[in-house]
This record gives sequence, structure tokens and C-alpha cells, in this order.
Amino acid sequence: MSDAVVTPLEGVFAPLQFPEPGAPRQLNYSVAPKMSADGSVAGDFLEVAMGPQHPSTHGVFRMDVVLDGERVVKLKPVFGYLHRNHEKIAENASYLGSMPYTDRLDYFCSMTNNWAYALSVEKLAGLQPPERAEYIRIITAELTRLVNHVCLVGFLLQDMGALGTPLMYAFREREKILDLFEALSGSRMMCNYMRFGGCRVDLPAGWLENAKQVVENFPRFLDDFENLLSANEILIARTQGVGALSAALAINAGVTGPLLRACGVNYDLRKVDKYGIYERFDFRVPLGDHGDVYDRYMVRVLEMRESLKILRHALRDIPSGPIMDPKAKIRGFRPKIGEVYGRIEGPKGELGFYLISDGGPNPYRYRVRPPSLINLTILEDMCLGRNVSDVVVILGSIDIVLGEVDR
Amino acid sequence: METLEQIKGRITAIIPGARVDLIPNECPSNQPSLLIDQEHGVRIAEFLRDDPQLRLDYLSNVTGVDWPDTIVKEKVKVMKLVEGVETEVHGVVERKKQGYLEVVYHIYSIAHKHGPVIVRLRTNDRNVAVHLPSLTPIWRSAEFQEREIYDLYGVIFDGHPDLRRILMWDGFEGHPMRKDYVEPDDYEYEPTPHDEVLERARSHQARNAVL
Amino acid sequence: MFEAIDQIFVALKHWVVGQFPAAWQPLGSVFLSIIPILAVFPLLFAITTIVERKTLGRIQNRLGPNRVGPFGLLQPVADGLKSLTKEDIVPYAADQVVHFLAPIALIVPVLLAFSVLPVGRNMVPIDLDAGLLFFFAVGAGSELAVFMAGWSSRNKYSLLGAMRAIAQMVSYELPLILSSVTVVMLVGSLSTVKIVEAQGEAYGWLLKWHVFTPWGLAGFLLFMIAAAAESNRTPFDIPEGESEIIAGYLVEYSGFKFALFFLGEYLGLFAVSSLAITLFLGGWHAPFSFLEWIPSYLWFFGKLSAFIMLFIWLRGTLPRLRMDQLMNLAWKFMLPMCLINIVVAAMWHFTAHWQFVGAVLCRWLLCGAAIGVPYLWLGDALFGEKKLAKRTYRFAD
Amino acid sequence: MDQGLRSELSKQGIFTTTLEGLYNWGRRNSVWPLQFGLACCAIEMIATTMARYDLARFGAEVFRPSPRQADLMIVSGTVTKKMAPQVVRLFNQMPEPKYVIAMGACAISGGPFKQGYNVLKGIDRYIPVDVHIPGCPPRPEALLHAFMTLQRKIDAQKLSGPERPRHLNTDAPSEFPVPKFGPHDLVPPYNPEVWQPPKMVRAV
Repeated sequence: MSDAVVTPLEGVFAPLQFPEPGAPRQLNYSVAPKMSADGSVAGDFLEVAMGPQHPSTHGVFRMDVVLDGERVVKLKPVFGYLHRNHEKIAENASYLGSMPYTDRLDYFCSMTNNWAYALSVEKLAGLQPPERAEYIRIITAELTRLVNHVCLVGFLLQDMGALGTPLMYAFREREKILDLFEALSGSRMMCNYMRFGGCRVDLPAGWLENAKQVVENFPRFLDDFENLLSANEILIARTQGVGALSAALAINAGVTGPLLRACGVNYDLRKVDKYGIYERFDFRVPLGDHGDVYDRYMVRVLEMRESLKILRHALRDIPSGPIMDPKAKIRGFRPKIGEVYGRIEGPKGELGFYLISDGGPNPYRYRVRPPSLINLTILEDMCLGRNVSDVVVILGSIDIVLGEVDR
Repeated sequence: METLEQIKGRITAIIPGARVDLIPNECPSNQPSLLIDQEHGVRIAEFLRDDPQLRLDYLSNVTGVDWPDTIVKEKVKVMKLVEGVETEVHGVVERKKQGYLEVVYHIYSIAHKHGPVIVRLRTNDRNVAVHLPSLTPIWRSAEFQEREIYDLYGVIFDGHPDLRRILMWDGFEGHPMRKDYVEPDDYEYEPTPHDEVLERARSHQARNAVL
Repeated sequence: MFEAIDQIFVALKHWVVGQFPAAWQPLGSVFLSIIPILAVFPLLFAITTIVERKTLGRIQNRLGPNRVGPFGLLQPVADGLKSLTKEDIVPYAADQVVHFLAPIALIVPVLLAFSVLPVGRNMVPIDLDAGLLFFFAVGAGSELAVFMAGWSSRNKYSLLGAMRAIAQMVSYELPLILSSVTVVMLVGSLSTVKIVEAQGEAYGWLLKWHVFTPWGLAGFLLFMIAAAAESNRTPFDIPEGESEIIAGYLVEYSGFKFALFFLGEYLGLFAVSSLAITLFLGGWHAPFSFLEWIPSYLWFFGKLSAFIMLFIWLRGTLPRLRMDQLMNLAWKFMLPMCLINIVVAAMWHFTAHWQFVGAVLCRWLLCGAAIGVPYLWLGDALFGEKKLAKRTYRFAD
Repeated sequence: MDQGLRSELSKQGIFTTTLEGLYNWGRRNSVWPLQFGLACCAIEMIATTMARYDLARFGAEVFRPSPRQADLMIVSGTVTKKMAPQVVRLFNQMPEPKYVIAMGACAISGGPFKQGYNVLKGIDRYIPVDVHIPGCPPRPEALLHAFMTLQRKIDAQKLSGPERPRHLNTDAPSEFPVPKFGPHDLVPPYNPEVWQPPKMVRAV
């Protein structure tokens, strides 16, 4: 660590320095809070516990914040208020029995969660979903991405104090897509739709036409959104230069998804892993240059437009055919001994499942790689030296869902 | 990307004394892994991150796995006196296999867009020698995940900057993700006439009667 | 005929006061002035809450309250009843006395402020010579009340809220007063009644509202920004920013005390809006002389309703500023602009005798330039250097 | 006053009510929920307040972030053992009269996560629940129905007598004991005054 005295703002932008292995991690505090023996803070600092019940922690998340005036000098996230033992339950349930639980991980994006899990098990058991199922997966996953990003923008504006109006508009669009999901799977949020080697049911009659309708109408809404928000001076003033993250730190801290791409790192698993049939589609990956909240917002908005491109293409080209791999077994599904790590580009980042099979009907080890949790690693670094209003906005821009953070 | 054998060879060449084993994976996923030793764990990790050919700059996933003590039955041939004659007899010897906790790291490279390289670290046993080197100084993404493994499995990561419980509360005892953790008996089972379930339901009811 | 309708309330009051014995008449007159204030403005508050909720609903694509009474109009009654009967919690650690006094300390000055506001021709409770000064003096009491509330609750969020509130309100008091100084300069009186009367003259059929002059327009805009900040309305609702510090200084108030705070806040909003109307928008005057037959109080309350709708509209659309941005705006932008505006008002006053052809245009250009050039320059200096702008983005294939 | 006389009077333009009726009418129509989401159901709760379902029609869109100003606590989602003390504390901080809706299977019984070691098996173990809504998550319509059920329940409450609600009964508690963290479970595991484990009767 350098000995140079850094002003708080520089601390936020400081280049990444790797501490010596084993050395306690030092953070760039401008003023080190005076800690008393029992760990509480003495002096002119104010310790505030933001959460677990707080309007903008997006669920039951808590941040123990030490404030100097309103400036943050220390921030420790506290997790576990929604630790629902997903992994333990899954290790005692059959492979298929965990599928509904994956819906409840990141409860905005059940389809992508399903897909990540199905993909992992398919890798483990050597299954290959048929063409039509791959198309359906891409369509539902991209619709999920739209739902997630549009709601995120709404919540972000809510955190900035825009009394719900953007959120209402976002949820209006979300409802339209949820109607599609409901027609497909019977449930609005918890779709439980994908299966190992395919999908549960085929598309109902008329679904594709409805989906095309939604996709056709969506850009108009996005244009509205962009006209009203992207150039709004208050939004720009609140977000530009706030919570900037350097690419090196982002990579080292395992940040993924739109957060990473807002730092200018071109890493989209749809392009890198080419899972599913993504290489057939023509889409681009938007990249930001500053890594601040505004870039994250804009990267998400632009990603929605790219998703629409994929959707249009997929809805046009979807073939007919079976939706399940004939090799897939529903009953008595026992993969061979082995292990697998499968991952997809979820709307929030890299969503991975790590499974160890001991040859039995239950996974021996079932692990979720939660993008939300790992993206929170750099929360403190982004918030130090900023004030409380910024903390709320930065947290909003990370886009966490507590079901996934705590599992 | 290099194969794991090549990586293994380079590690052992560069870091003297490092023990690296290749763990095969026979299932269709074909993701073999490297078992590295505790003493050189951090050095090896640093090599993996900084080596210009590998540049594994992105640690995606850290997983704890619990392998409890197992009883291994082995067939052995023993010489035994049978009716005064020493003959070879097939016998079964039960041997306790020491369990251990394992931590699995899935590492990718964003710079070269390859991966994963899977690295494993194992503790010596499950209760006392549960120390492992922390890789958080190398990859910060391990910070919360190693805390989680400490919380749920009880692996103590030496060199972790802030090793506290993350999901459970501070006064919690035990490590709930271990295979032998006994959960508090606090819910009713559905009335299925299943032997084991019925037994648990009865004991639950008896406990509630005491309360 | 029109005049009779216009003066009906004044006449009524005089008639009622006349029924009193002579010794009691001053006291009766006072009561008859206070009661309408106590009746009208809280009623307006009740109407505003339902209108606000329904309008926000419309802005947000939904219906808003419509189940309680016809069209949901009884919603405020139900809310009031509920608030009245709700348990009142005083936190154990709170300063009991101050916690109790804070809502009262908010309501009383705000109600006092209404006593100098002319709501119609001859309809002002007291015509003080220093009416404007009185208004600002009692208006400053609300800062104290807010701070009392935040401090006495012994809650960290309320303390943060109180600190934010005190910083914000003190900072915006300055532009608020300085922007109204121009009016005092031009009218030559601090009396609100005189200020309104001064705007009653006409250029042809257009009345001489102050907002129709360059200094008045600038002063009005500055005043409105300061007024929004002063009454904690979006985008300046930082002291009670729900998403950041829960409810700010209100966080520990429950039941009727909370309702009183709510009432006080809305009354404060009405008071500054009324003052803006009085200072710049001709008070109870019609904009055109041929519309003067409509009763003056209707004009006043019509303008007030327009202001309320404006604030609701802002609330439904804008996000919130940050504390430091707010302070920058107050001290680095609003304050210099107010000072320049005083100079502009002086220029307008000293060019009043110009009689040559195109004099009005010439004066407008001169004064407009005097206020517009600093505006552009200041805005650029403040916000341009940070390079805040819409950005372009790269795409990777 | 009987119903006949009241309807006769109202025909002639005279509206009569009782104190009880007025009080319950006011409480019923101004139920402000606590802005408090726990898990998946919270999203459906938000969806209920949004344009398509619009909880605001009932005058209940005023989601107050501070428990001091809230009337209704919608326990929307899984209550974990780590969160349960906070939920009880929030409930204690709300002023009377206060109501609780347990939204979703998790809040009722632990739901799909019932077998978890960190999941509370129903919030009614610690605080009294007025309305339970099953579902995982319940649809917004179900929350609206629960809301109307709560309104009916308030309407039926008497101001006096043995059936009077908790907040009018000085003997009934307004605050409930907050559980503490034990080594494996919360201590106590439930509040016996509010909840008793059901007796299982089974023909063996």
C-alpha cells in the first residue's frame, strides 16, 4: 500500500493495489474512525444501521455505515436476513426437486435461473436439448432480461426519489411480459419451466404472436424512457461520477454482468461461452467507459435494445419440433459420479451452478454462484467518501436481489 | 488454453516443493481439477493469476464441500489358522477413512477469455486442522465466498481480512452445511404414514409436549 | 353587482361585528378574521391530499383512491379519523417536552403567516406596514420546529433529517428573501396590501403584474425554486428523503402529531405559494382588466390551486437532488442571481422615464441581458466544468 | 337504532351512524402499510400497488417507511430466524391499532423452505396475524382480497365487550416479546401466548 495521503474522492478512484498475501486489507479511509475496544466507533462519528428494514436496501439487506457528517467513512454489508438454506434443501432433494427453488433465488428472473440450473445438469448428464427448446430458452431468457433491467431502472429512480412514477411505468411493461410467462408456464413469477434436456411444455397456441406484439411495442416504451430519463439533468447530476469502479478492481473482485461491462470490460458469457445457440444471433455488447452509476444505467438500457434484436430474430426463426431430449429421464434420474460447473449470463451477472454427483438421486453438493452477492464485494470501495444519498443510488445500481445474495 | 498437465508441470517447475495432483472427472462434463497443497496455495494462486499465458484474473466461484469420515470396507487376504493349518482366507477389514473439508475454486481468464481452471484445497481433517490459506488477497471475489464457507462449513482461512460469520448470526454454534449437522426440530411433518417420517413426527410431538 | 359579490365576505364580517357591543368589536373582528383562516386552509389541505393522490395516480397510469365515499372524496376524512384515533407513541429515549412541542411550533408560525396575506380585495386579517418582514420572521420559526422534532426524537435518521433540513432551510431563506427584496424596492413598501395594489395598474388591458417585467420574471422563478426548497417539496425533499433516511425528522412521530406535521408542511407550502402570488402574480388581481369582474378571492384561490397542481406535477416527475448539489445551487447560483436581480430591478426603475420609440423593447433587452448573461455564465461555470452530459457508448461484437 | 329506522332516515337525507361505525369506517379506509418487503412476495406486493392492480383505490398506497406511521404490516415472504427478531421489533414499534397480513406460504408456515435450518416456520409463532394469504407467491388479486378481508374484519369489531379488539383491551399486550438468538434456534422457539403447536391426532 502506498503511504500517500489520499483525499476521499481519490480513494474511490484509486488504482488497484494488491496487498501482500496475508496482510490485513487496508482500505482508503480518508479519516480512520476511532474504534474502541468493543468495536464501536468513538468520537464525532455516527454509526447507522441501514436496514434490514429500509426502503432502499431492496429487501432485507443491512449496511452498517459509519458517517462523518453525512460522508461514509466505513460501510460493512451484513447478510443473512434471507438465508433460506437453498443449498442444504437442494442437497436433500432430487435433481428435479430443486428446480422450483431456483425460481426463488433471484425472484425477478426465474427463467434464467432455471436455465442456469438446467444447463449445469445437462452438462453433468450429457443431455442436449433439441433446437426448439433452445429457441424457447433464449426467448424466455431475453424476456427475463428485459423484465429485470426495466424494473432495475425503475427502482434506481425510486432510490433517487422519483416517487414511483418510473417504477410504475416499468411495472406496466413487466406485467405484459409476465402475462406471456403465465400463459407459458402457469405462473407469473415462479415459472419452473425448464427441464433437463428441454422445456416442460410446448408454447401454447398464439403465444408467439403475443410475444411478437410485446417485442414490437417495447421499443416505443424504451424511447419514452430514454427521452424522459437519460438526458434528465437531475439524473445526470446524481449518477455521473458517482460510484466509479476501475476495470482492474472490478475484474479482481469478480464483478460480472452489466456492472463489469460498464467498466469497459468486454465479457459477456453469451459471447464468451456461446452457450445455448447464442452464436447464431447477431447482437452487440454495450460497454461503458467510466464505470459509474450512469454507465451502469445506460449499459442496461442499451442491453435491452440488443435483447430485443435477439428476440425478434428468435421469434422469427423458431423451428417446430420436439422440446425434450429423448435421452432425458424424469424418474430415476441419477447422473454419473462427477462434478460440473455451468454458468450463464444472467441479467445480474454470471449465474453459475456447481454440482457434485455421487451417483445418487440427490446432488452431493449443490452450490449457486450468486452474482448479486459477489457484486457486493466492491460496495464499500464505491461508497467510501460519498454521502448517504449516493450510497443508496450506488446500491441500487449494483442491482441485488436478496434471495440470491443470501440464498 | 494449456491442458491441466501442462499447468501442473509448470507449477511444479516454478514453485519448488509444490505438490499438485490432477483430479480426473469422468462424467460428461469433463472438468478435471488440480489439487494443490496448503503451504504453497497462495504462491500457486499468484502464479495462476499473474502468469502471462494463463492470466486467470477472474475467480468466479468458491465452493466448500464436506467429505465426512467414511468407513471403507476392504477385502483383504489374511492368513488364518483354520483347523491347525494356516490358509489364506478372504476377510473384510473396516478402515476409517479420514474425512476432510474441501474448497473448490473455479478460475477464469477475462483477458484471454478461457477457463475454467479448477483448483481444490483440502484440510487435513474436519474438526481441528481446518485451516487453509485464504486466496482473498489474490482475488477479492473470494472475500464473501470464503466467509460463507467459514460460516457454513467451518474452514478457517488464514489471511482473510475479515473472517466473521456472514449468513448466520454471531452466537450461532456449528456449521449447518456440514453433512452431520442436526437441524433444530421445529416443524411438523406432513402426516404421511412413512416410518422414518412418522418417527420424527412423534419425537417432535413429544418435545412439544415437554415445552 | 359584481362588486357586491366580491365584497360579500367583507360585508358579512362588518355586519356580524356590528352586532357586537362596541367594546367587544375589536376582539370580534379578530376572531372573525382568524376563523376563516383556520377553516379554509386546513380544508384546502384535506382537499389537496386527495387531489394530490388522485393526480399522482393519473400521472402514474392508475386510478388513485376511489372507494371511500363518492369518487374517493372522503379519503381525507377517513385518514383524519384514523390519525386522530391512532396510538401516540413517544419514544422512551426522546426528550418528551420538545417532542410534544415540535408539531405545535410548526403549526403556529405557519398559521400566523397567513395573517398578512391578502386573499381578496379588502380581505386581509391585518394590514401590517411591515407585513413582508412579519411573514419571513414567523416563517423562520418552522426551521426551529423541524430541528426540535429531529433532535428530540433521539433517532439517528431523524437527526440526519434535522441537520439536512436546517442546512437546507437556512440556505434557501436567503434567496427567498433576496428575490422578494426587488418587489419591495420597486413598490416602496413592505405591506403586502400595498404590493398587491401596486400591481393593479394596467398597461392597456394587461395588468402590471411584477412577473411581466424582466426582474419580476427572474425574481419569480428564483422565488419559486427557493419556495419549493423551503417547503421541502420535490426535487428538494431531501430532509425527509424516504429512500435515504426513512422519513427524516418525522421518523418517530405517529398518530395525530404526524398528521399535524403533514398539515404544517402543506400549510407552509400554501403560505409561500400565496406569497409568490402576492409578490409577483398580482395577488387577487385578474391578469386582464376586462376580467376584473370575477371576484378577487376566486382569482387568488385559483392561482393558489394552480401552484398546488404545479407542485404535485413536480412531485410526480422529478427525482431528488443531493445535499451538496442543493447547497451549491443555493449559494453558488441562486444567491448571485438574486443579487444581480436586485441590480436589474434598479435598472428597470431608473429607466422608467424613457419615452423614446422602442423604449420598452430597449429596456427589456437591457435588463434581459443583464440577467441572462450572468445566468448562462454562472450555469456554465457551475455545471459545465464537471462535464456532465449525455455520453456515447461503445459496442463490442 | 335499528336498521329499519336508519334506512328510513337515510331516505329522507339524514345520515346516521354510531361512534363504532364511524371509528371502524375511518380505520378501515385508511390502512397505511409498512414499506417492508422480505422476499419474493414483496415483488408481488409492489406489483399490487402498481398500475394494473392499484392498491391505492382503497386509500392504501401510502406505504410509510417508518413503522411509527404504519397501520398494517404485510409480512411478505420468508421470515428467517435471523430476521424474525427484527420483524417482531418492527411490529412492536407500530402504534395501535395495527394489523398483520401474512402474505405467502413462507410467512404462514415456512412454505417450500420449511425444512431449512434458518427459516422460521410461520410468523404467527411470535405475532398475531389477522389475515393469512396462501400462495407462492400469492397473486396481487389475492393480496387485494386479503386487504378487503381485513377491512371486513375491522368493520365487524366491537368497541366494547369481551370481543373487543386487542388495542381496546388494556389487558391484552400491545408489544410482544422479541426472541433472542440461541446457539441453533431462536429462544424461545415460539411465543406460547400467541401460538401453540397443533396437536397431531393420528390413527395408528
